[in-house]
Amino acid sequence: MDMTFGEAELAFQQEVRDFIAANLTPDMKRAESLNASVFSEPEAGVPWQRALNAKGWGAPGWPVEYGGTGWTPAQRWIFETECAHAGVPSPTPMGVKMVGPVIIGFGSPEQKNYFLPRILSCEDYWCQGYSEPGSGSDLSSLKTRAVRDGDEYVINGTKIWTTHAHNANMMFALVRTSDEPRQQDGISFVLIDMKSPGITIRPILTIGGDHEVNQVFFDDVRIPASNLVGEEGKGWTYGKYLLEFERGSGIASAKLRKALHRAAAFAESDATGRAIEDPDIAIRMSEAEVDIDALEMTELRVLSALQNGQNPGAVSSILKLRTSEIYQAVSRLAVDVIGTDGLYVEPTRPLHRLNAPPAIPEDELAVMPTHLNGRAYTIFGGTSEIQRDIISKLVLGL
Amino acid sequence: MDMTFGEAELAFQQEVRDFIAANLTPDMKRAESLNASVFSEPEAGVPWQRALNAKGWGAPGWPVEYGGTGWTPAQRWIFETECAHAGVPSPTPMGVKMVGPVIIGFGSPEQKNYFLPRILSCEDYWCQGYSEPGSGSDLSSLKTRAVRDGDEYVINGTKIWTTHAHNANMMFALVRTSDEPRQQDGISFVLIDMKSPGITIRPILTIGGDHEVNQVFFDDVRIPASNLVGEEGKGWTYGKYLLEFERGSGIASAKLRKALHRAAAFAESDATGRAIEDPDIAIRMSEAEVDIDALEMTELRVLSALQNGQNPGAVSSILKLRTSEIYQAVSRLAVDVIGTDGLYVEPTRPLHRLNAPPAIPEDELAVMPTHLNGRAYTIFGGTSEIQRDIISKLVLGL
Amino acid sequence: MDLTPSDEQRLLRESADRFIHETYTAKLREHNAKEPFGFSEGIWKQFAELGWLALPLPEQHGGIGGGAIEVGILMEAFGRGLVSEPYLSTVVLGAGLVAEHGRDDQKAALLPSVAEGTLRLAFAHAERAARADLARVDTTARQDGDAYVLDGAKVAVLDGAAADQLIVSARLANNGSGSLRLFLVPRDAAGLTLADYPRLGGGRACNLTLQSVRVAAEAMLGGDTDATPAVEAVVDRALAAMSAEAVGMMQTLTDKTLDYTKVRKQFGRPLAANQVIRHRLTDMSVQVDEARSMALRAALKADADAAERGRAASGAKAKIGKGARFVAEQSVQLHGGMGVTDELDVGAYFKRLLAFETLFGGSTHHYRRHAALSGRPV
Amino acid sequence: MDLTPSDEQRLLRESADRFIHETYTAKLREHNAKEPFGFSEGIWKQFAELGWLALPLPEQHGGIGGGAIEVGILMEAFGRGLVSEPYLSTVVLGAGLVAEHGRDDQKAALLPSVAEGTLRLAFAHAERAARADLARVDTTARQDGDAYVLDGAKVAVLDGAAADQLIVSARLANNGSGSLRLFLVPRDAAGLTLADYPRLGGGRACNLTLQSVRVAAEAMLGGDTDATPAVEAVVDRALAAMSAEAVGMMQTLTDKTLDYTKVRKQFGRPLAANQVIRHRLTDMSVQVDEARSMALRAALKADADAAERGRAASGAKAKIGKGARFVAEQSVQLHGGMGVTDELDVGAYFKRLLAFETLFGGSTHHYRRHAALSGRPV
Repeated sequence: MDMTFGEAELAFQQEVRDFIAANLTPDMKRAESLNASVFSEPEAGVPWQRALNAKGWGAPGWPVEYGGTGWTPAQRWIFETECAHAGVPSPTPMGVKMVGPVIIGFGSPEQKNYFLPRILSCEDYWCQGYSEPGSGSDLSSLKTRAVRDGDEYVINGTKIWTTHAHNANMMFALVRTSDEPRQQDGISFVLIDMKSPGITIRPILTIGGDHEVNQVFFDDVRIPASNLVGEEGKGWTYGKYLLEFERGSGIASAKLRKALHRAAAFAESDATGRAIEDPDIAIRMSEAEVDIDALEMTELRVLSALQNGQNPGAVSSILKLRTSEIYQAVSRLAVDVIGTDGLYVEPTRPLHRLNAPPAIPEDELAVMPTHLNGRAYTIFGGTSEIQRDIISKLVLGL
Repeated sequence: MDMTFGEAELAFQQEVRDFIAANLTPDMKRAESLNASVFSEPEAGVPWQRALNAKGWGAPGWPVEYGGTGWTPAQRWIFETECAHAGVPSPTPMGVKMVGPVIIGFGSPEQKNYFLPRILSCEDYWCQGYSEPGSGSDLSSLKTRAVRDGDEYVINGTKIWTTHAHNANMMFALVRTSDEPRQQDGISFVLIDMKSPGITIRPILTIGGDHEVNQVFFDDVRIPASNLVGEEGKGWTYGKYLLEFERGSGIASAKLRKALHRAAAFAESDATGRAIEDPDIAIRMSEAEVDIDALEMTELRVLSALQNGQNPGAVSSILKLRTSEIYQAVSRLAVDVIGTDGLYVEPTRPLHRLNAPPAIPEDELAVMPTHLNGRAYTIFGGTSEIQRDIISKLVLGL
Repeated sequence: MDLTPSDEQRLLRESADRFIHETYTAKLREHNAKEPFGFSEGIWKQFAELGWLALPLPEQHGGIGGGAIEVGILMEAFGRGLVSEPYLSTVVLGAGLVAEHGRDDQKAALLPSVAEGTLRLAFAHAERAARADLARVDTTARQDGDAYVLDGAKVAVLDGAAADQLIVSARLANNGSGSLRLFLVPRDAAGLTLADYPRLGGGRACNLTLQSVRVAAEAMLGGDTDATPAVEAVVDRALAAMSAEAVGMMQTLTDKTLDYTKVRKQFGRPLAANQVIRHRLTDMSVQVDEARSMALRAALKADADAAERGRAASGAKAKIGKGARFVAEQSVQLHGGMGVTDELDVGAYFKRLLAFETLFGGSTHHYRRHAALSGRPV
Repeated sequence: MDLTPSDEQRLLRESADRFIHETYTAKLREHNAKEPFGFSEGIWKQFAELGWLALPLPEQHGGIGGGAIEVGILMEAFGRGLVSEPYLSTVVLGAGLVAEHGRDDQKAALLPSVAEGTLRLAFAHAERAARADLARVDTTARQDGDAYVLDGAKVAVLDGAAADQLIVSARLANNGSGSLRLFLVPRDAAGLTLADYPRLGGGRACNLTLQSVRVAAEAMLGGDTDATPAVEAVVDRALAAMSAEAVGMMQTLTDKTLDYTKVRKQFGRPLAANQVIRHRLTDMSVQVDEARSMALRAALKADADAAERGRAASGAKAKIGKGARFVAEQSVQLHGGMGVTDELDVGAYFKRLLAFETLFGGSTHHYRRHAALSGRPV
C-alpha cells in the first residue's frame, strides 16, 4: 500500500494544472468563489464545460467510444483534486453525469447520435424531473402522468426541486405511463423539450435567498414518442442504474478541503478579528480536517479497489452520508468564523453580479447563504434518515 | 417568582445541617465517598436510615399517619440538597420508597401494621423482584409463576438484576398467577421471605467489579397467601402506581452537583497534574454545571407546581432521561480528569474495606468503577430508548 | 422559594401571547421587511400603548418598574412571532444603559420618551477586531475642551438606522486614558456614517464609522467613571431577554415540526411514525424545556452580584445556543425540501436563531466566560 | 498510489486472524488475567515463532523489516482478541526506541533477543504532573563519574513488571542540563520500586519510583543527544499501532452488537427491528469505517516528516478516540443489563477502549496537537 504518485500520475497532474491555468478565467474564479449554491450559474459553468470538452475531458466517466477519457481511478482523483483546489466552476451534472449515462445505457442509436454530442458541448442544458410535491424521498409514488396519444405522449402534472429548470432547454423526467400493482412498474423515462407549450416554471427561492430550484407545471405538454428512453414502464430501473453508475465514484474530499481552507483563510484575516486565535475555532478546524482526511482515505480505498477490478462493497454508500455531514460542519465553522458579519443579508443574486462594495468584506458574502443552502445536503437525494435506513439494510443486513 | 428561601425554610435548612453534623460518622462518609455503586452498602446505609428514623425523618414521602414528615416540596428540596452536599449514605430505596408506598396504598391492615415499622427501622432489608432474564425493559412478559396451593403460593422461576438480594431478608416481587389475554392482567404483587427454602442467589458482578446485583432462583418456594398485596392479578397496577408515586419527586441535581464538585477537586489537585489547567476540562466543567443548573431549575419548577397544588405535567418525565445523561457526562469528566490513574484496577470490594494504600491516590479509587457502573443509568429502570418512546407518547402525543 | 408566576405575570403572558397570535402574522412580517427600518411604526406605537416599552423602566421616570422576568415573558412571545420591532435595542439595551449608568438628568430626559415610544436608542459597541470580547474597544474619545471627539468603527449595531440616538462606547484617549465611556450620539451627527443592511432573520442592523464625531461633554452617559460594569450588567440582562426570545422561537419551531411530521406522509405513513423522528422530536422538546429553565434562571439572577449574574446569563446563552442550533437544524431537516426554501416560516426561525447564536458571542465563548467567572483557568 | 494490500499483507492478516480466532478465546483471557504478568508466556513464545516479534525490526538485527502497515495488521487482530501480551510495550515502544535511537552495539545486543522472545522491554516515560505532555519530564539524570544517577517517578508504565529492561526517560541534571535522555535500567536495579497493578481492560501496568538508581554511562540509549525526536517518532508509531488495535476492538464490538440485537427480542420483536437501533448500528459501522481509514493513514505516514507523521498520528488518535467511545458506549447500551456486567465480553472491550483513549492523551489533546502541527495558535 502506498499513497504516493508514480511518474505517469505526476505527469498527468501537471497536465491538469496546465489546463486549468490556461482555461480558468478570473471571472469564472470569482463567480465560483461567490457561489452559494451547489452548482455554478450557466455563465460560469457552460464556458468551463466547453473548455473541458475542447480538451476531450468533457465527460471523463463515459465509455471512450462516446467521448470518455478512459482515466484510471487515480487520474480521476487527481483531476477532481486539482479542480477543487483551483476553484473551478461546478457545472450542473444533469447532462454529463445523469442523462448521458442513461442514454448511453438504454437510449436508441438516434438518441445517442443526437443528444450525446449536444450534452458534451452544452448545446443542450439539462434539468431533472424526478421529485414531486408530496413524493419527497419516496419517488415511487410520483403522479405526473404521460398518456400515449398516437406518436406523442401528453404530459400532465408537476415536478418540484427542479434545479436550473429556468436555465434548461431540456428535461429528463420520470413519469407515470400506467398504473401497476407495484407503483414502480408504471414509471417511464422521457425527454422533454422545455420550450414545449404548456410548461410553466415557478421559481422557488432557497433559504439562503438563491434561485436554484423551481417547480415545473405540465399542462397537456406534448412530446414525441421517440423521446421515450428504453422501454415503457422501465423508468424506475433506469433511474436506479443512474444512481449505481454514480455510486462509489464520489470524490468529495477535495472540495471539502477547499471549503475548509477558505474558512481558515477567513479565520486568519483581520476582517474576522483573527478568529483563528480562538482555540475553539482552531481545534474545530483540525476536527474538520481530520474528518476530511478520513473521508479522503475512504475514497482512496474505494478507488484502489476499483483500480484493481474489485467491488468496493458497501463502504461507498457511507460516503454520501459523511460528505453531507462534514460539508455542513465546515460551512457552520465558516459561519462561526465570520461572527456578526453573518448578520449581513445581501439581496443581489447571483452574488457575483454585485457591483457596489457590501458592508462586509466581499469574500465573506457567500458564507452565510452557503451555510443556509447547505442544510439541503442532508435532505435532497434522499434524506440522511433514509440514507441510514439504506445503509442499515446494505451494510448490516438489517 | 423567586429562588430565595423564607425564614422558616432557612431554619429548617439549619436543622438539617445540625442533624447531619451530629449523625454522619467519618466511617459513613468514607464509605460513601468510596462507593462506586448506586446505593450504599448496608454497613453505611442501615445506620444512616436508623438515624433518620430516630429523628422522625425515616420516610419523608409517606403520609404523616404512617410516619411521613409532611414536608413542603421546598423542605424536601432543602433536605435532599443538604444530604447530597454533605455526602451522606444512600440507602437502597426498596423499602422506604418502593414497597412502603405500595403497602400503604394497597396492603391489608395487618401488612401495614407489621411491615411499615420494620421498613422504617431497617429491621427488614428489602429487595425488588421485577426483571427477569429475557424480559428486559418489557416487564409484562415476565414468567416467574406463583401457583396457589391452599394457604400458600408456590413460586418457581428466576429474577435478575436484584439489587442487594444478598443483603436482603425480604423481597417484593411481581409474579404471574394466571395467564390472561393481556399479559399484564395475570400478574400479582407478593412479599417473599428471602430465607425461605428453595431460594438461591447467584451474584452478578458489574462491569466496574462490584457485587450489587444478583440473579435469584425460586425452586418451589412457598410463601403464605397472606403475603399477597391487594388483589390477585392487580400487580401490574400496583407496580405502575409505584412508578407514578415516585414520578415528579426526583431531586437529582444536588447529587450531580456533588459529583461534579468532587471531579473539580480532583482536577485542582497535583495528583492529576492540575487537570483543570486543560481548558477542555475547565470548559466541560462549566458545560456540566450548566446542565445541572438547567436540571435544578426544572426540578424547582416541578416542586413549585406541586407546592401550589398544580400538576407539573409531562416535564417530570424528562427528568430521568436528563439525569442519567448528565450523570454519565460527569462521571466521564472525572475519568478524563484522573487520566492514566484510571488504568489502575483495585480488586478489593467494597472499596472502603481497602486497608493498604493503593498505587493511585485513594480518593480516586471510585472514579473509574463509578463511571463503568454508571453506564447502567441509561439502561435500568427503562432504557433511554424506551424513555424517549414514552416521552414521545406523553409529551408530544405521538 | 416559589417559581410559579404571579397573577400579574400570568396576565402579561396572556396579553402578549394574544397580541402576537392575532397581530403578528407572516403577512405582517413580510410587510415589515419592506419598511425602511425593518419594522412597523404602528406596532411600535401599540407596544407603547400596551405599556410594554415602559415595562422594565424605573417608575420615577415613566416606567412600570418590572424586572427581567417580565421582560422575559414579553420576549418569549416576541420570539414566537419573530417580532422585528427594536425592543431589545431600544428598551433592553438602550434604556437599560441609561437607567443603569445615566445621570439623573439623562434618565429624566430620555426614559419617559422611550416609554412613550417617541425616542429610539441603539447600542454601538461591538467592533470587528473584538469578536465577542466585550472589553475590547478600540474606538477612542479624545477630550477637546468642552467636547469629546470620537473616532473608530462599530459593527452589528442592531436597529442603528431606526435609532434617534446611538449609545457609542469608546476609550478615553487623553485624560483617564483607556477607561471606557459611553456617549449619546445623534444618528445624524456630522462624521457618523451608517452602512445599514437587512439583518439575518428579520429587522435591520448597521456598521458605522465615526470620523471626528464631536459631541458635547454632557453627552457622556453618567459621570466620569468606567462604564464597563454597566455594560456587563446590561448585556447580561440582554442575554436573559434574548434567551427568553430564543425559547419562544424554539417552542414554535418544535410545535410546527410536530404538526408537520404528524400530517406529512411518506411511504404511506406519517413521518412521525418513524421512531427515529419521534425520538428526534423528543430531544427537541427536551431542549426546549431545558432552554426554558435556563432563560428563567438568567432572569431570576439578573440582579444578583456580577459573578452570579454573569454565570447565569452566560450559562443560558451557551446552553440555549447549543439547543437552538439543534432545534433549528432538526426543524429544517424534518420539514424536508420545503424546510430549505423561503416559502415556509421554518427558514425564518432558523435564521433568527442563527442570529441569536451569533450576537454577543456563541456557546463556546460563554462556556469559557462561565468557567472564568467560576474561577477556572481558561 | 494503491491502497490495496499486497499478497504478503493479505497472508499476514489471514494468519493473524486465524491465530486469534482459534487461540485467543475468552478462556485464555481469563487464564491470562491470573498470570503474574497478566499474559501467557506460551503465547509470547508463539508470537516469536510466528515471526511477529521480529516483524518490524530491522533485518540486520534479526528482524523482518516490516513497516507500520504490517504492525497495524497484527494490532487489529490483537484488538479483536483483546490480546494482553506486551507487543506494544516491548516491540513497538521498547524495540522501536532502540531501533530509532540506540547505538549499533545496543541494537545488536538487544534487538535479536526481542525478536526471539527472550528479552522484554518497557517504556517508562509518563509522569503524574505531565498528563499527556510528552515533553514534560521531571525525572533527572545526574552524571556521576562513569555513571548516571536517576531520580523521579513514573506512572502508567505498560507491562513494566514483565520487562527485563525499562527504558527510562530523564532530563540531564548537570552536564547538558535539561536535555532529554533515555536509559536502559534493569527491572531489578537498586533504588527502583515498582507498584504493579492489573490494568483496565487486560494486561498489567505499574507506577515506579527511582531513588538514586545508578546506571553505567553505556546504559544511555544512543549517543549523548536529545532523545525528544526519537520519543515523538516512536510514540507516533505507537499511536498508529494502537489505532489499528482500536479498529479491531470497534469492529468486533459492532459485530457482536449487531448479532445480539438481531436475536434479542423485546416486546415480541428483535431489538434491531427498532429504527433507532438500526440507525445507531449504522452510525457505529460508519465510525468503524472512518477509524479504519484513519488507522491506515497513520500507518502510511509513519515514516513521513515529523509534522505530517504527527498530524496523521494525532488525527487518528483523536478521531478514533471519539469513535471508540461512541462504539463502546453504544455496544454496552444496546446489550442492556448484560452489557454492564463482567459476564459478557462487551464490558472487557469497553474497558480496553477506555484504556486506549486514556493512553498518550485523549482526543482533545490530540486535536490540539494536530492544530499546533498545522500552524494554528492553540
